[in-house]
Amino acid sequence: MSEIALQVNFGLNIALLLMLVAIGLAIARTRSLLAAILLMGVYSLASAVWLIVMDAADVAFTEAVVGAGISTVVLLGAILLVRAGPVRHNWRMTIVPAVLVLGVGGLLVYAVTGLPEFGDPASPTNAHVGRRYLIQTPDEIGVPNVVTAVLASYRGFDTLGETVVVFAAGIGVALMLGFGPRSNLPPAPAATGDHHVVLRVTAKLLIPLIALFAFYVQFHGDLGAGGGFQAGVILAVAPILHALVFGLRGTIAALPVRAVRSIATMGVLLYSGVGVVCMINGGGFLDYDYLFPPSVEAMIPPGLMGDPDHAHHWGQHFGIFFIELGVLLTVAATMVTIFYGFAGRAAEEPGAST
Amino acid sequence: MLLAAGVAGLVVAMTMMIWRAIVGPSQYDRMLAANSFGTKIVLLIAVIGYLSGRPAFLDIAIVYALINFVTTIALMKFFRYRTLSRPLGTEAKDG
Amino acid sequence: MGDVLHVVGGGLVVAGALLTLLGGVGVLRFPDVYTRIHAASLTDTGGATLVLLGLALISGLTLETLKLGFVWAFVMLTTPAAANALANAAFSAGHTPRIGAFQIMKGVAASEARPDTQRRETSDDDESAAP
Amino acid sequence: MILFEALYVAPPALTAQAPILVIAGPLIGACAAALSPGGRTAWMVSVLTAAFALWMAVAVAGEVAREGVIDYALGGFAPPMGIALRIDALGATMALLVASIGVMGALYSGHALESEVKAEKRTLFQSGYLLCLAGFLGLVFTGDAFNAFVFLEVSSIGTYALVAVGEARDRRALPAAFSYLIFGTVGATLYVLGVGFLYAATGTLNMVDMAMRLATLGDNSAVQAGLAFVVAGLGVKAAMFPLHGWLPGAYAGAPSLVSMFLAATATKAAIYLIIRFVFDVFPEGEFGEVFLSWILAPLAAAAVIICSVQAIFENEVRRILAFSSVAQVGFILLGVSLATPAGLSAGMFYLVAHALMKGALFMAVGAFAVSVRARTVEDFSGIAREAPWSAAAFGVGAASLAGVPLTMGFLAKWSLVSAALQAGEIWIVAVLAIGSLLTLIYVGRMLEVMFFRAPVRGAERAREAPVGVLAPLFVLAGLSLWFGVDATLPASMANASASALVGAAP
Amino acid sequence: MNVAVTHFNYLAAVVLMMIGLYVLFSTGNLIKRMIGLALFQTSTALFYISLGKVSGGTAAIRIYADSPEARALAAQLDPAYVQQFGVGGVVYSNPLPHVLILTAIVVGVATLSVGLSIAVRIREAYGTVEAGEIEAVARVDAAGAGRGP
Repeated sequence: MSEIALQVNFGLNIALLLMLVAIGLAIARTRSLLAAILLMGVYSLASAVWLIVMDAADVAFTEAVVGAGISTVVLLGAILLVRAGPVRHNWRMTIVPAVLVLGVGGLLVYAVTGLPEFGDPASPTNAHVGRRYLIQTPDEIGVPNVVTAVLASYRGFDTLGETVVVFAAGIGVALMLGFGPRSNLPPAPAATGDHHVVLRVTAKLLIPLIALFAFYVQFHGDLGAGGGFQAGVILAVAPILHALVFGLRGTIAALPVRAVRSIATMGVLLYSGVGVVCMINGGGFLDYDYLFPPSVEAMIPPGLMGDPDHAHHWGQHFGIFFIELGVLLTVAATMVTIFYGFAGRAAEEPGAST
Repeated sequence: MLLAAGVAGLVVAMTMMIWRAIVGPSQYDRMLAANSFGTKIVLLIAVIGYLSGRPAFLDIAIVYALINFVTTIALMKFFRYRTLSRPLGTEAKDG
Repeated sequence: MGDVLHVVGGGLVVAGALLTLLGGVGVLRFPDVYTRIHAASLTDTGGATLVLLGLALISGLTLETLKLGFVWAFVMLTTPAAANALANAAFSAGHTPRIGAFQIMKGVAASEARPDTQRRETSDDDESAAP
Repeated sequence: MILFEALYVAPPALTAQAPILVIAGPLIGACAAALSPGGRTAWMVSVLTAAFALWMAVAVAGEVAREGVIDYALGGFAPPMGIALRIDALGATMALLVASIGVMGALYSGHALESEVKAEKRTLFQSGYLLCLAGFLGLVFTGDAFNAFVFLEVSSIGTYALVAVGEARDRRALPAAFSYLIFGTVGATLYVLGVGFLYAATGTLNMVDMAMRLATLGDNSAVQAGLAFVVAGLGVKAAMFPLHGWLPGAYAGAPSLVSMFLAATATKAAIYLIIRFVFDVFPEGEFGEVFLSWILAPLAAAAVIICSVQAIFENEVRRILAFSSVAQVGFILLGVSLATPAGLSAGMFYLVAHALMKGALFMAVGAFAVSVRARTVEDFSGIAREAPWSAAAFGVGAASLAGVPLTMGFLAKWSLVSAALQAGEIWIVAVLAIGSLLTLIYVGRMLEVMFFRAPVRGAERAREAPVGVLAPLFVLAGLSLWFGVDATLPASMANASASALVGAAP
Repeated sequence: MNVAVTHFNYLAAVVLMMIGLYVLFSTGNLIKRMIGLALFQTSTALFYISLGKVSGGTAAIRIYADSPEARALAAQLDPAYVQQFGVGGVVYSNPLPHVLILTAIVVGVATLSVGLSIAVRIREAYGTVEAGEIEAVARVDAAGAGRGP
C-alpha cells in the first residue's frame, strides 16, 4: 500500500501534465472559439486534479469553481455577445510570436535548470518560511488548515488586496457592460422537444443545495479545504444557475443589480473594517489578536475554542471568520455582477440568432 | 493496489475523452467529452483521496459534480438560444 | 472482515473504472454524437455507482460515506440531465443521427442515412459561434 | 527630508498607524464612493479620501525623516512570516508624490467627469479612481515582493476599465484599453514569474530577507532569470522602451483625469519598484552592473531619442504627450542607470518634476476638453485666446518639459547632466542634449500653434474651464514654477532617497 | 538524475507558458487572445505549486500527531525522512505557494472578465473583434480627427 501511493502520485503527476500540454496545444491549434473555450474548461478540470495530486486542495477547489465554472460561463457570454466567426490565421502573424516565445522559453529553461529538484523537502522554498508556517500555525493561529491560516492571518493583507482586485473587476465590468442596452428578448419560439422539464426540476433541486454547500465550504474552511473565495464562487453559482434555467429577468427581480453591487462593497468594508477595529483596539491593521478589547477577551473561558492543547485564539478565530465572510460577500456578489453584465447585455443582431 | 488500478483505468478513460475533445468533430462531441471528462474527474478525485489517505477531499468532488452541471446548462443555452438570459423552455411566463 | 471489505471495495472500484474505460472506447469508436452520448452517459453513471460503492465499502460508516452518497446523488442527477440537454441541443440544431429511425423524421432518405464509415463526418470547427 | 523632521501633523497614535492608513484610507473610500447615491457625493468622498491619504503620507514622511526607515508589520506578524510595509526616504517621497497628485486629480474630477463620463457611471468611476490610488500607494509602501504584485493588480484591474470609459469621447479608447490590459497582465505575470524564481532560490518573499539570502547565494541561473523577469515585467508597467506599446493609445484615449493620473503616477510607481529591486534586493555585483550599464542605459537612451522623434511626427496632442512620457521615462532611467548617488538623486528629481509637469499638461488638455473636442495640434490653434488661463498652465508645463530655465524641468535636466558628467559618461550627456533638443521641437510646435495662431474659422469656440478645474491645474503648474526657483524640498527628498538606496549622500 | 526528469514539472510549466504566449501574440482575435492570456497566467500556477510540493507530502491541513490517519500517512515513508522533514509526525507540502496561487487565480479571473467586457464593448463600437480590422477603422478615425464645427 505504502509505496504504491507514492508511485501513483508520481505517475499521475506526469500523466496529468502531459494531458495539460496536449490540451494547451489543441487550444493553440483550434480555429473555433467555442472549441477553445470547451478545451479551456477541460484544461481547468485536469489542472485541478493535478493540483490535488500536488496536495494543493484549496487551490484545486478554487480552480474548479473559477476555471471550469465561472470562466467558462463568462467566456460563453462573451462569444455570444461578440458573435465572432472562426479565428483567422495569418502566417505573418506566426513568425514573430514564435521567435519571441522561443526566446522567452529559452530563458525560462535556462532559469529552470538552476532550480532545486522537484519535490525536494530541503529546498529553500520548503525549508524556510513555508516550514515555519506549518510549525507555528497551531500555536499562533490555532486552525488546522494551514493554508487558511496563512491566507487569512499571516498574509491577510494579500487577501485583502485580492478581495479588492475582485471588487475592482466588478467595477470594471459594471462600467463596461452594466449600463446601456439591456437584453429584452421575446420568449423563445416553441420548438420540438423544448420542454426541459428534466432540467428545470433538477435545477430547482440543486439551487438550494448549492447555496447550502457554499455555506458548508465557508464555515468548514478552517478545518478542511475551502474558504471565502471558494464558497463565494459556489454561492454565486446558485443565482447563475437560476438565471440560466429560469431566465435572467426573474433573477434580477430577486437580486437587483444595485443590491448586488452594494453587497460586494459591504464585503470589502467588512474586511477592512476588521482591520480598523483591530487598530482601534491597540493592535496593528488586521492583527486579530486585538479584535476584541482585553475586557471582552478576559470573559472567555480558556479552552472554549479549538484545540485545548494549544493556547486558544479567540481573536484569530473570529478575525478569520469575519474576513472570510467579507471575502464571501464580495466574491459572490462580484461574480453575480459579472454574470449580469455578460448575460444581460443585448447581443446586437437579434435576427442572427437561430 | 486495486485502487491504483482503478486510478490507471480512469486516467486512460480521461485520455480518451481528451482525444475526443481535441478531434471533435462537432462541438457537441467536445461538449460530451468535456462533460464526461468532468464525471471521470469526480471519480478520480474520490479514489485519489482514499489512495493518499486523505478522503476529506471529497468536498472537491462534490463541487466538480455541481460545476459540471452548470457548465453543461450554460453550453446548452448557448446552442439552443444564443443568449444566456432567456429562460429554458417555452412554458416560462417571464421572457 | 475489514480486509474483505477492502478487497471487495477495491474490486468494485476496478470494475467501475473498467466500465468507464469501456465507455471511453465507445466515445472514441461510435459513429455519431448520439451513440457517443449514449455510451458516455450510460457508463458514467454505472461506473460512478460502482466506484463510489466500492469506496463506501472501504471507508466503512463515516462522514466520508455520507459525502460519497452526495457525490453519487449529484452524479446521478446531473449526468443524465446533461446528456439529455446535450442530445436535445444537438438534435434541435439539426444534427442527424447516422443510424436508426430518426432519419425519417428529418426527411432524409434511408439509403443516405446508412452508417457510412467511408464518409468523413462534417466538422463544424470553422463555424464556431454559428453552427 | 530635513524639512519634514520637525513636522508633527498627526497625534502619535495616528502617526504610528499612518503607513497602513495611507493605503486603507483610499480602499475604504473606494467602498464609500461606490455606495454613494450620486456622482456629487462620490466626488466629495473622493476628495476627502485623497486628502486623508495625503495627510497620512505627510505624517509618514515626518516619521521617516526622524527614524530613517519605518517597518510596519501587518497582522502583528513579523516578516518574513507576515507581510510588512517598509518605508524609507524613497518610499515616503513617492507616497507624497502619488498622494498629492491623487488630491489634485480628485479635485479636478469634480468638473472634468461631467464632460467626459456619463452621469450614472460617475460613482463607480470615482471608486475605481480611489482603488487605483490605493494600489499605487500600496505598491510604494509594501516590503513584500508578492504583495507588490497584488497592489500592481489592484491599481491595474480597475484602471483598464477607467481607460476604456474614454470611449465616450473617442472610441479608440477601447482597443487602447484592451492592449493596455494585455500588456499590463503579461507584465504582471512576468513579474510573478520572476518573483517565483527568486522565491525558489531564497524561500522568502520579504524583500529585506530576500536581499540577505541572495547576498549569500552564488551565481545561479534562477536568480539571474528572476531579476530579468522582474525587471521585464515591471518594465512593461513602467513603459520602458521596447515594452511601451500600450502607453500612447491608453493615455490618448482615457478620460483626462485618468490620463493625468496615470501619466503622473503609474509609470513612476513601476520605476520605483524597479529601483527597489535593482538596488535593494539584488546583491551588489557584476550582474547588476552589467544590467544597468549594458541593458538599462542603452534602452533608456533609445527611448529618449526614438520616442521624442515619434512625438515630433505625431499629430494629436495627447499622443504627443504620451510619446513624450516614454521618452521622459528614458531620461529618468538614464539617471538611475548611472548608479551613483548623484545619478539616482537626479533621476528621482526628474521623476518628481515629470510627474508634476505631465500632470499639469494632461490636466490642461482636459481643461480644453471641457468645451471643445479638439484632438490634433491644429485643432488647438489660437486656443490661448479663448481659454487663456488653461493655456497659460499648459505653457508652464510645456516649458518645464522642454527644460526652459526657471522651471523645475530645467533643474531636473541640469542635475542629470551634471550627474552624468560627474560619472564620466559623456555619451549620456550627448543623449540628454539630443533628447532635450527634440523635446524643444515638439513642445515648440504645440506652443506656437496654441499661442501664436488664430483660431480656425468655423470651429467650435473654446471656453475657459471652470474654477474647479483651474485650481488644481494651477497648483500643479505653480509647483513646477516654484520648484524651478526654489528646489530645496524636492532636492532634499531626492537626495535622501538616493542616500537611502546607495548609502552615501552626494 | 537527468534534468528532464527531476525538473519535469517546471519544464511542463514552461511549455504551457510558451503555448499561452504564442496564442496571445499569434492571433488577432481578442477573445482568443484572452484565452491565451488565461493560459499564460495559469501556467505560473503550475510553476509555483510545483515549487511547493514535498515528495511524500500531504495537503497542509494539520492532522493530530497520534491519529490513525497520521500514522497511516507516516507509514508510507522512511521514518528518518519523516523525522527530518515532518511536522508533528506528518510530512506536509508547503502551504505558501498555495496561498499565492489562490491570489493569482482570482486575479486571473478578474483580468479575464474585465478583458472580455472590454472586448464586448469593442465589438459594439467597431463591429468586429479582429485586431487587424479594428486598426483599419482606428486609422480612419485618426484621419478624421478634428475640432468639429
